[in-house]
Amino acid sequence: MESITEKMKVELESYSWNVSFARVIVASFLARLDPTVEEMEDVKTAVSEAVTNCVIHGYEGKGGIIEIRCEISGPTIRISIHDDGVGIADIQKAMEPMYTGKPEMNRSGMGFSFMEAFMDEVEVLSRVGEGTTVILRKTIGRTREEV
Amino acid sequence: MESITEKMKVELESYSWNVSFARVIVASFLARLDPTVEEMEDVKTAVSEAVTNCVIHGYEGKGGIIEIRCEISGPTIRISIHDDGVGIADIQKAMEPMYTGKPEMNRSGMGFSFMEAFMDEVEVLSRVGEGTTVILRKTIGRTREEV
Amino acid sequence: MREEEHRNPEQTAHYFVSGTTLMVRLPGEVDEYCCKEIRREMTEYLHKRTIQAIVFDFEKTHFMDSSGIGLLLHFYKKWGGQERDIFLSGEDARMERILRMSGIYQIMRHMD
Amino acid sequence: MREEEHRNPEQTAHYFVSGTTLMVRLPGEVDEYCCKEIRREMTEYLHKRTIQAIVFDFEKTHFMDSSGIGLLLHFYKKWGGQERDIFLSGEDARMERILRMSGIYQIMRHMD
Ligand SMILES: Nc1ncnc2c1ncn2[C@@H]1O[C@H](COP(=O)(O)OP(=O)(O)O)[C@@H](O)[C@H]1O
Ligand SMILES: Nc1ncnc2c1ncn2[C@@H]1O[C@H](COP(=O)(O)OP(=O)(O)O)[C@@H](O)[C@H]1O
Repeated sequence: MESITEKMKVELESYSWNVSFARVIVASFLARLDPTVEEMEDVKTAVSEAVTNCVIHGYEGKGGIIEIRCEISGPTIRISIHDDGVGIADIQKAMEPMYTGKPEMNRSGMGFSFMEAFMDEVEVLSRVGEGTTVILRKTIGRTREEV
Repeated sequence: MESITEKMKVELESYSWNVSFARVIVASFLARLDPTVEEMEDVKTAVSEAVTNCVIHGYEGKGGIIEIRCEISGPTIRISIHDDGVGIADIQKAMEPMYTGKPEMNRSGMGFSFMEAFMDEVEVLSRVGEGTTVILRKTIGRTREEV
Repeated sequence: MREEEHRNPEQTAHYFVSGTTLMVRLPGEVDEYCCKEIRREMTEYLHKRTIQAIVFDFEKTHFMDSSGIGLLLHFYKKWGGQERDIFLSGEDARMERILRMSGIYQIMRHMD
Repeated sequence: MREEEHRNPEQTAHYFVSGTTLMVRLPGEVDEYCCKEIRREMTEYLHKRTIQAIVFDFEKTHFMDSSGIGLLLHFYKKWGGQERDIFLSGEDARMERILRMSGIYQIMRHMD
């Protein structure tokens, strides 16, 4: 099988109304892998979580640029979502189900749990004061072959 | 009236199947100005022309990165579409209706005419061997007020 | 840019009051952007009217991320209990999966 | 990536041969990507079958850029003339505007 790689990058401003825009862009890029409706929704949900986190936690509503990179290699999409915001001090704790650093913002603390439920892999790189990168991976077409 | 500015940037690979992807992205960004269906189609057509030109003429089918920047200021969208391709020696001639540098590719030579017909302003910056930038501008809502 | 300018039919909720029940028809896509708005609008209704039950209606909803869960939990904590009920209705398979994953059915009931 | 892998229903044409007429139902979105494909497929039909008329049908088409004009001109130049006719059908207002702007109606007729 030939190894296929395609990529794209987009930079958005950190506004909460750009989260739906980010979903549209990634979904429209992913379409070339011909995902099922469920796979498409899974990816959209995970992207929504990660981009919302950049807006709310990374930039704390103050504005900044969110960079989204997508790469398709064979049947796998890799999406990295990056902010130059405040960063995460304790990544392990941040990823615990129900943990939120912003209860006053009505956050459920389930963002990372959703990303992990809907993607095959979630990787978080962060440094306090420098920003955060979330890397999401999912192989498309698996459910059709394996189930 | 308060002056509103929003922007975004996207980098795509120079494949002809990314032209429809570029249309989706710009259309989805433009949606926030609440354009009419016709205004939306006008912008999509112009973007399609400029991005296709990067693929066919700028990179001559050889691959490269196409950069699309969009900026909304008040009711006006400014879209710049850039390639680092071969460039244009004679911009005035290139913009003449029916002129094409690639008749063997079945090009109609109407790309720039379409951009000019559908946008308020078309600006072309280019240098041979360095690449081309096309800047498109359109004010949304004009037809509703003026006609 | 003022947020109102972006109001998108896919992200706008609708409210129906019948007796002491507030029905909230959630939008097509529920995310942080519209949850902020819905929180504000619902709080207004709950202040102005005597409401004993809230129904979150998912009839139109095909997308929701964890911000929607945050919205439900907010009203459960701030308003629920003391003979006040919160119900869910109209969930499709995807919404059901998300609500189940989040443990929401342990605190709110589905209503036919 | 091989182009075939991207074949999108919005960008795929359909062909119908009836007698000596080839009808090409153009896709929803006509741009350079699908024009390349359509050019190849049509050329095959024109080689294999005895065709005296081509009908480009825009019934399904809601978007077309100047690549579509290039496609029409290509078959007009390479195949048209000598008792061979090319017709257009099913254009909506947008397509009509684009075809008119391009002068296509001076060389091809609309067919009801
Ligand atoms: N991009 C980010 N920048 C800074 N902190 C973040 C970022 N993403 C997540 N976090 C931290 O991780 C916590 C948990 O995130 P998450 O599981 O998505 O829940 P929630 O967003 O509901 O708080 C956040 O509350 C925040 O403290
Ligand atoms: N991005 C570009 N890079 C290099 N040359 C270009 C570019 N865009 C346009 N041109 C030149 O301008 C000519 C006219 O462009 P256009 O009006 O779009 O017609 P067409 O694409 O059908 O040839 C092209 O044939 C090409 O020679």
